[in-house]
Amino acid sequence: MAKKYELNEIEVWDGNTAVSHALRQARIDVVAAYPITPSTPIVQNYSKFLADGYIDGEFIMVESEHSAMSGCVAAGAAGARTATATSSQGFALMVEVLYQASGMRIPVVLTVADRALAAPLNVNGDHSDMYLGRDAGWINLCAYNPQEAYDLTLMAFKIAEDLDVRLPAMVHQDGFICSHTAQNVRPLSDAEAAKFVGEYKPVNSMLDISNPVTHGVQTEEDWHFEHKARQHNDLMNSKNVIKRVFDEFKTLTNREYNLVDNYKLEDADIAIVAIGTTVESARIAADKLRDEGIKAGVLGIRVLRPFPFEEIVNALSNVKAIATMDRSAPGGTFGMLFNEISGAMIGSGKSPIILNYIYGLGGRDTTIEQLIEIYRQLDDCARSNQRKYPLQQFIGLRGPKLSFF
Amino acid sequence: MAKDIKDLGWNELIPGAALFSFSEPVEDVTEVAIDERPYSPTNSHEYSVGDWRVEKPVFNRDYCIDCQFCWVFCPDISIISRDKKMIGVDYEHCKGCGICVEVCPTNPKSLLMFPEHLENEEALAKWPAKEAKK
Amino acid sequence: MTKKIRNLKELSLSNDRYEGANLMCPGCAHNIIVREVLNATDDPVVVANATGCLEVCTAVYPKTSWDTSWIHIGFENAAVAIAAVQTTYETLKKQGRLPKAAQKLADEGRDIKFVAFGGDGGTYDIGFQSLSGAFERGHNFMYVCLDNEVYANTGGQRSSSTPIGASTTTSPAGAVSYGEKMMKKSIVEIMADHGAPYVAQVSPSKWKDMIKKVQKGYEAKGPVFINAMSACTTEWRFASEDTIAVSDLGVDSCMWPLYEIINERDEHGIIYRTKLNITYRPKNKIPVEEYLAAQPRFKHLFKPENRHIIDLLQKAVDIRWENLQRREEAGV
Amino acid sequence: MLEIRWHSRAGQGAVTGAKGLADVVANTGKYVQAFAFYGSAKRGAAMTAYNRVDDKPILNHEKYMRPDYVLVIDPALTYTADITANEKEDTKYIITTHLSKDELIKSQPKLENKDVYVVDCMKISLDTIGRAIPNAPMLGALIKVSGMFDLEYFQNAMKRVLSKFPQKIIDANMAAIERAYNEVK
Repeated sequence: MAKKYELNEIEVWDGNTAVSHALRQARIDVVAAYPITPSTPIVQNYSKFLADGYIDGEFIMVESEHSAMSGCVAAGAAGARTATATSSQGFALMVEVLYQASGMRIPVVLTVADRALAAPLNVNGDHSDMYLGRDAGWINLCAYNPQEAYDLTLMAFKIAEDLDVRLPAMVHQDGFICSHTAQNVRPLSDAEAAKFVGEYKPVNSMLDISNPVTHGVQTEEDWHFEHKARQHNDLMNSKNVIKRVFDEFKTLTNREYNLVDNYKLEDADIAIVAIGTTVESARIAADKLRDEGIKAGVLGIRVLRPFPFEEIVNALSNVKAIATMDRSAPGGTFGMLFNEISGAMIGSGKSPIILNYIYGLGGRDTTIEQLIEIYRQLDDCARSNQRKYPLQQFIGLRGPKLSFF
Repeated sequence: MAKDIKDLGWNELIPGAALFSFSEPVEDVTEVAIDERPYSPTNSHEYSVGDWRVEKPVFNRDYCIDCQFCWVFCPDISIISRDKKMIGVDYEHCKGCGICVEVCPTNPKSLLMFPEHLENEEALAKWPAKEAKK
Repeated sequence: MTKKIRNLKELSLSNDRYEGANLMCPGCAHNIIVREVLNATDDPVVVANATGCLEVCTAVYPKTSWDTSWIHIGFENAAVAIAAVQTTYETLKKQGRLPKAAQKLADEGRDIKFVAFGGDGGTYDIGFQSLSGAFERGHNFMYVCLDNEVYANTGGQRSSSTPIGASTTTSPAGAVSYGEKMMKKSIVEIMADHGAPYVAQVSPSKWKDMIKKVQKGYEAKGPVFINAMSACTTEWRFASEDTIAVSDLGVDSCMWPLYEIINERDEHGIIYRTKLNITYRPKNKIPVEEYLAAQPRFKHLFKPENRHIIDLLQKAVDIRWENLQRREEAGV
Repeated sequence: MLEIRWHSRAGQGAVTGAKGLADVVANTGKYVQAFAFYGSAKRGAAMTAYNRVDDKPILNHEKYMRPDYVLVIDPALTYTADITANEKEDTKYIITTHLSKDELIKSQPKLENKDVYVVDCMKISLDTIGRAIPNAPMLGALIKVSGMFDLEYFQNAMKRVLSKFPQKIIDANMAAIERAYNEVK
């Protein structure tokens, strides 16, 4: 029986430490993992907890991220609660198996310290890996600070393992900017956390030898479409379970989570839409604009998948100009948020001015000053009801200004 | 399963496309003979590949010594053997590869390939005599 | 619990856990191997399968040919998949959370046996990293390579198991080529060098030898590697009824020698002795040519300009056979 | 908001120092942030670490900082690193050196007319801890210069932060903190 870990009411934890404690408290049966910057400390801490007697389950230090995710999928099929952590190139190596996990409906929890993708090689934070996995059929939860990384990791198990969901879930945090930044975190006690997450409920376990099960079949044109439709349907409907778990968590901790994180949007004329730590920095910028009488707000994407279509449209319905902030090289088109926010607004008959800002690649600092400048451009557009700037701009870039359309 | 599988809509599928071998629990499958198992409709045992054959093996009890070579080398679990005795060929699962005939050591062979359309009685009537040692 | 199998009649009492009406080619050796592996024990078995012929032909929705739990994830991860399933078994057993039926059999000393099947593509090539990692970590499972020396599932491309001189779809024989240029990779020795307690090469045609080795594999503590010759009627291009005959030619020519390597380990896992045993000695070691002649994939080697490859193969086989005997004698 | 920038070499404990300080401050009911700039450089490379302290939750995730305090824990960095970057009018500098304040400013003229404090964290850490890990003495100097906490309160708080270490190491760190507290000028 695992030892109880004594925690303070307030801990000063970086995002990785926070996540590793959430994994410890979730009483995972099998963690299969491979180290990669900046998520490495998560698995290091986890193995230290194991070495010190705080964990009952098993830790398999495998030889690649591909094997890490494969091990989690197989252990999950065998009836284990499983989780792992990764970043960047490791995430890329996992991608094949991410699709297997969701298609086989194994509720693996993957904690991601988001990082740029090579080439050129870069160990710092951006959302390239998150964007690479966004169509993999996983639930995607996004944290902006260490407290949220901890909270969302605990909630991820409860959401993913719900019998109406049974889909894998990722918890994202910005590499270094969150994963290596220590801030105040209020943890749950081990007992509270375990009670909240609950006992693991195996479904179609391979080890139930009286009822042999075949996992990972082949389906061809006669069946593949129906299975993918079922999977998509269940992912779309997982919204209800996510909301329920957010509510239960609020009852327990008084910390509130929503599918989208709205900041001063009720009366906003202009808004920044972002993911990750930038959501919080943007609130500071919004407040500075509000000091000048400009009605600025921030929409943070808390749940990237399933995509919170109605919530986004509701929150932005009266906004005149929107900045969609993509921290990933767009690779020949607009950033993902631009496309998806535009689609959501147009699909609901709205036509605000929407601009796309590519920022912060490879950990490039994103300053309050830059965010203020984005609001000023939005304000300019909103006042004149005219799009006065290119649709896509790169910000914080050395050299001549880069923009398109 | 009440409905035939092929009539199921996307909303009726088992998430993850898991398939089950049996329709009720079988505590120790090695204790339960093939004829007595509660196969699920999704077990390939419930299907037939008999139409793959061009020729079929016909079994002649008269010459069989129950050596079980045909049983062990059959790739398709189509040699029916019970209590160490060879009983016959499962034509639902036999693909007509002919291995059983090749490995049969008796003289004449107790399994021989015949055209698919020929009745087994006719085949047995045509059984060749013992071959002289070469 | 080791099943007593003194003769074929006793083996034939086994209730198969692998089903017909799968979609494998008529005469496929994979099926024969799978049956022998599963029927060698009465303990519960759980299987992982790499992508390949066996996988795509036995689990095509909505049909399964497995009467035992089975998982397929990808081409390159069968070893880690079975290792993780086995790890789950260990931890749930320790925590007292095994499903009832598994717990009951475990109490009777009949722990689940964990087996992975992969073709030579999934084993020698794309799955080698996962396999090597799982062996290094020492998980308790048996990996069975269904070695048909070619990517049969995708239409007959060469693998690192393809023998020199074979014509495949990516190393075809032609006006200026005798086919595959490389010697076959020595997977058995490579796996033995991981320190695995038991490694063996088998042929399904020598059923008794094979069953005995598989049983030793089930008994061993740690990762076990079995390399099974899987004569492929489609890609080796022989008639479907000749699977067993061609396999025997492979064994009797010593192209496919039957042997085992045992790393005897103390309680700390230190190997204090490595033993190699040749488990089958052909009464008459037939020329390699006879084995090659039975398979049209080697047909072009009989042209005068390619005969030197036959000589080369014979030489390689003779040297290897000699070396195996020397290792056996020396007890290393 | 109070902002602090540490200049250090990787391995000298600036990150641990920044996190230890954050830990102590957090337990006074304040909100903290501690982070560092990492590259792929290994032990010995110049690096910077940062603290933010505020009475309300810290939402600012920019790396850009106008520090209230600049802590230099490796003597050579006074000359090789851009320690006055983004300084404010009243930025305070606490610098590890064996020199007197006047000698230091003479050797590094860009510190002229600035609020400079000196302390020999290297010697103190070698004398007390036995290794050149100047983070703990720098914390003692910071506490004195900033008046953030009284010495005893801070020492007791640090004892809790260090509680997983052997008593000998805790004692040595306490001695280092105290000496720097008393010696910083």
